[in-house]
Amino acid sequence: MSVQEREATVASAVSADRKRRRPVTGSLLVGGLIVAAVIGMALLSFVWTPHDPTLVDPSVRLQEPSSDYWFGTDKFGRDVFSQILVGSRTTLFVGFVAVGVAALIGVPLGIVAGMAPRWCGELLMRGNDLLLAFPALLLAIMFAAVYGAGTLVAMVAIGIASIPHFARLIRGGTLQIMRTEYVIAARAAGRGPFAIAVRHVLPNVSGLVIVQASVGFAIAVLAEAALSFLGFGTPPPTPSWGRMLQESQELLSIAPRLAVFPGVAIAVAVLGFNLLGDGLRDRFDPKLEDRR
Amino acid sequence: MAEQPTGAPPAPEPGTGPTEAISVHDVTRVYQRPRTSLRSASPPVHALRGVSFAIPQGQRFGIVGESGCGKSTLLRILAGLDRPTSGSVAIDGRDLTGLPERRLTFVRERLQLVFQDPMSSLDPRMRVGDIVAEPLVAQGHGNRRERVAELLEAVGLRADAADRYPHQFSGGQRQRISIARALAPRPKIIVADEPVSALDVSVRAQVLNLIADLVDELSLTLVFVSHDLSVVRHVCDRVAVMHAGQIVETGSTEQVYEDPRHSYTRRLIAAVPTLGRALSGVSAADLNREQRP
Amino acid sequence: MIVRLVQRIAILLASLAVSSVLVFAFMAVLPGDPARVALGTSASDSAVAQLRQEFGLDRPLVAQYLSWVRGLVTFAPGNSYISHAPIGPQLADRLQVTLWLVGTGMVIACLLALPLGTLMAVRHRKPSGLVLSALSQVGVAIPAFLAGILLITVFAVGLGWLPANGWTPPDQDPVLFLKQLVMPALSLGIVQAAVVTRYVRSAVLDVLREDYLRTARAKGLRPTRALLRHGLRNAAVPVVTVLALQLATLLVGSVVIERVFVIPGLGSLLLDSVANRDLIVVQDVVMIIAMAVLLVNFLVDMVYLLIDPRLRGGGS
Amino acid sequence: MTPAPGTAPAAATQDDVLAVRNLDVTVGGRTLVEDVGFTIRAGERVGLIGESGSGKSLTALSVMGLLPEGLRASGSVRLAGVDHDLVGADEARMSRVRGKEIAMVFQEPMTALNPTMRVGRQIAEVLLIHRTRPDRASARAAAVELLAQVGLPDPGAAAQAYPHQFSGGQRQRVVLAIALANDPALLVCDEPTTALDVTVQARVLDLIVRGVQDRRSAMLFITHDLAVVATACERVMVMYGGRLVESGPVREVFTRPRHRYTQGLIGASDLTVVDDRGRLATIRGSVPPAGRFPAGCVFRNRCDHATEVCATRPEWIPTGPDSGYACFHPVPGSAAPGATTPTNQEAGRG
Repeated sequence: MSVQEREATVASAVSADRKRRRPVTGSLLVGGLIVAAVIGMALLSFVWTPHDPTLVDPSVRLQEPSSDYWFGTDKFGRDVFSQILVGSRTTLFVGFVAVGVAALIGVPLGIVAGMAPRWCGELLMRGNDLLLAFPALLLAIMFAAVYGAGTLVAMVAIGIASIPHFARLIRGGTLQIMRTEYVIAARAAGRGPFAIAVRHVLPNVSGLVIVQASVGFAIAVLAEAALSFLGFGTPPPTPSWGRMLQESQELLSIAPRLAVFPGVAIAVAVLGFNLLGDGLRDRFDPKLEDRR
Repeated sequence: MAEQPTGAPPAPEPGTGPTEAISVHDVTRVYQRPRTSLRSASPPVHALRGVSFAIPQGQRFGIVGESGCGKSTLLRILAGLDRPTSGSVAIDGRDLTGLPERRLTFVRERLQLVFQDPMSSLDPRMRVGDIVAEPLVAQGHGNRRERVAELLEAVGLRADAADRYPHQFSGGQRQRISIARALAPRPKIIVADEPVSALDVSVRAQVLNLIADLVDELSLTLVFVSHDLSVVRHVCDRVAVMHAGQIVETGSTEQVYEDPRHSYTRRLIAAVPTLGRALSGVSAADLNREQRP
Repeated sequence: MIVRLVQRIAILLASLAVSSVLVFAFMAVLPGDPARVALGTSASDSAVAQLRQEFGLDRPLVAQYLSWVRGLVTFAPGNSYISHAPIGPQLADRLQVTLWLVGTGMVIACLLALPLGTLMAVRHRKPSGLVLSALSQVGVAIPAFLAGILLITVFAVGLGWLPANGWTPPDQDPVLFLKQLVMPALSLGIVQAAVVTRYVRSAVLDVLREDYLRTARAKGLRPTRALLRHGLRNAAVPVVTVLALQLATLLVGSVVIERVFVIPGLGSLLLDSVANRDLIVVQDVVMIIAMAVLLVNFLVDMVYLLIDPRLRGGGS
Repeated sequence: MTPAPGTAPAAATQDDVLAVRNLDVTVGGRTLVEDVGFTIRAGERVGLIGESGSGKSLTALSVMGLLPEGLRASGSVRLAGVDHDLVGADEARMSRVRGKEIAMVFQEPMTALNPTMRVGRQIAEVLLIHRTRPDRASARAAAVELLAQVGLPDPGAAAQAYPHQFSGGQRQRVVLAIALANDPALLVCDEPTTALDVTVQARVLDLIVRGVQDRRSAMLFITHDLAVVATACERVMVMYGGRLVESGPVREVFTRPRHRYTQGLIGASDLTVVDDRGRLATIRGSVPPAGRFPAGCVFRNRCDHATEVCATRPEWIPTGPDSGYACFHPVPGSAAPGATTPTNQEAGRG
């Protein structure tokens, strides 16, 4: 199966005509709520946290959840709930930057690859496939090996590794749009390639971009958690759910809750973005309804 | 045809002189297919094998042929969207073969296209007003709002349609919008690619009448492409029959339908079921009898 | 058919070459000198020069690249900057461990995903379909290492049925080997199963909408038989595509799992060599993972030829 | 033909192959097909014409029990030789009927065949499912014979080939071979030649008509092309807005239409008749989306003769054993069709 066929199966069919708006589906509602909650948590953390998440106080080490410390404290005596709150900031920040990098480079690349002559599009996609051989985590580890761990390293690595997903999906959509009669009409009217890309291609792939962005966000959250878990993500003392999980590992027998709280936070955030992705996909393109 | 509009086609506009609207000379188009066998490259596809014809100003010229006969390739070449492998094409006497896109503005101003599929010929994300105005934007014309309103009325739609989106219109109405867009830059030539094939029977007649009215009022040259012989017969003065990349026969509609010379044309016309022939006893077997090569 | 094969082999070789250059260049552009980085800032210049000479770091970059590639191709990569011991055998052992882990994980993922995904598609309007769909959505959201930690908390710490971590080669103690393999493979496998299930579901749904399925029903086949006889083979193509992509993610996911379960696989080797700056090992491990992913993509293309006659060339 | 809506249906005569009574198809609150009733006699070729949203395809799919998900059929569909009603029958029963008593040919040949299975096997399968051939070998041989019958060159090699190695016309013949394999009592064709070129259409139409005649099968032929129906069928039923508006012998309906919609449809589809300015006859307005037709007579928003009474549902007025119409202001039967809109008078030439 040549790359085209593979793209056709992976890339969505961009429906040329949007019937009336599709109803708000369950996944859009639930996904939207969760994402809103995570964003809410992040914003709240700027203004208020029950305790200073980085304040080490050995006297209150490993306290069980109480009215004072809602989620209890960790082995350094830091309040777990506050860490979770501030940790959401890191997660969202990594997600936005990673998806931003991937979209800003991947979308134009996909559109150019879709509009360029066939051989050039092929070549670009060949290179794109190559990048798929270096998943986000691997890239991040290589970056960390060279530049040392850090949130920035994690974000850039995840972003670069997500470019091929955007580029491939958008190229599939662009190829389909370029075949439509309204693009041929625009060319016959004298519109240049740039005008066609901005006026016709971009608006019609925007549905794809948003869907891939929300799913990309979920991937970024997972990748950041893994990186922090391995010690390559956000360095201490900035709270990060991944690192909380790593620190909780040796205390599993005494305080499993130290693993449960950040773990649930990660899972819920990822679930939220995936559901949002599904919901947006239903809304934008019914044919995508059951994709993935 | 029951009633052939008598008299020659309307005299060409003063000043444009006798040159034909479109003249095509020995155009060929060959596509290379990707290799499937190691030893030899796969045989190239000859979409057009030396096509020549000329269309005077104001004539309604039909191109008829089955799928794969090369009529869409020819259409793209006429509109300057594709380059012939050899041969030349001239619009109003000016040759456009081999010119880069930036020197094709004279084609964009004179020739516009109307398409087949109402669903895919209008951008679903653009308002109708912007769709119709796009050629004006592309060619830098001013006062677009009034012009769009004028065009929408000319095709039988209300001016307020400009603020709505394509999915709010029926198939027939969308074809009208497509026609309004084609007329925006005041072209002299309209090339229609199967403009009514996707429409319901009762709506098709309305759109055909609209095209006929506009061609008369604006004394346009019309190139009408279709696989449906009876539609082409109704619309066009002259018709060219295409088969396997070549024009096998050209002539006035009357002559080609009444006494076709080329064997392929005869087979094509014999295969077309019509209400009249069916009621006078022509059966499926009769239609098929002519087909044995 | 053969043309396709030749084309695909050429693409594979080209991709391998390009990725090797990428990896090498990535490491070479490193600020600072690998030898000094390996020996630490306190090392004397002569010691650093001596190390550079020993590892041929003083030679021009192209020469270094060529000898590195020759090492990889002949399965005799050079020595580690830190331990000076040959890397080859170490890589071989570690690779075997990772293959066991990823292999079992993939098997678990397929055994769960193929039936479940098909079931979800067939019943996608009924409540059971929706429940499965929600479950798989949750499955996708759980990172593998979280699954690992939860398994340890329940089965190792809680019930004590399985060892919390460690690894024993199968030939030494097969029972212990299996006991230690269960949880890591499960944590990798379950998460992948959730992802693959969603792809299987959408591939089967696409097939259910195809006209030839309706033709099969019009012939007198009941829905399930029509799907089995006509649908599944056509759904295989997109599913195989996804399995290849997921294998790559699984390969990298195992890096984290090896850390959670303290398994001496390629992943932990990579992490350790990053920690102690043994860059030549990092370079080799990353290259091996990339080679594995590219090889899998190549194999997937070959599988397409078996499944889909349209790709075998010939015919109209 | 028994009167459909309202009046008590007479007992189906013994040589009726198909009897449809009060057939409705609904999705959500919307009705797409309403109270359709007709019968087809053994060996009779009946056309069903209508434009988009008329419900003609849904009627055919209801008879086959293959309605898309979410659509519900009600009413009664009886097939000769089958002891249960086809509407609402469970899959076990329907799968014994489909491909054996009743078979179907679809519109789009390019996607109707399984792209990864050899053509011979796809034909042999329908024989093995219903055990009309004892074993695989005889089923394969029968498949090659069927390929020859539908005029495919070198049927032996064709049986071994895959669908992508055939043209659209050839694939449609394979679908026809599958449908006719078990000599069905009723063949349902849903726009079988719409996607084909006119020369290929002539061959496939001929094959379909000869195929049903040789087997004395009845045929329900759905299309929007009046000329194709007039060529292939003996009787025609006209549907608009989910309702049966007129039916009768082809010559009768196409020369002396009674329902105003049929009259308008004939006028609009005949391109040889023009007014003095050379313009065609049209039906004003456009076809409303499926399920959104006006109450009462579904055509009244586009009919020049509509009056208040048309807001109530017109009764079915039988005009013969197999014909009738449902219109309050029909085209006068005896007199020549109304002069207002030109209708197809003389037999067209060409």
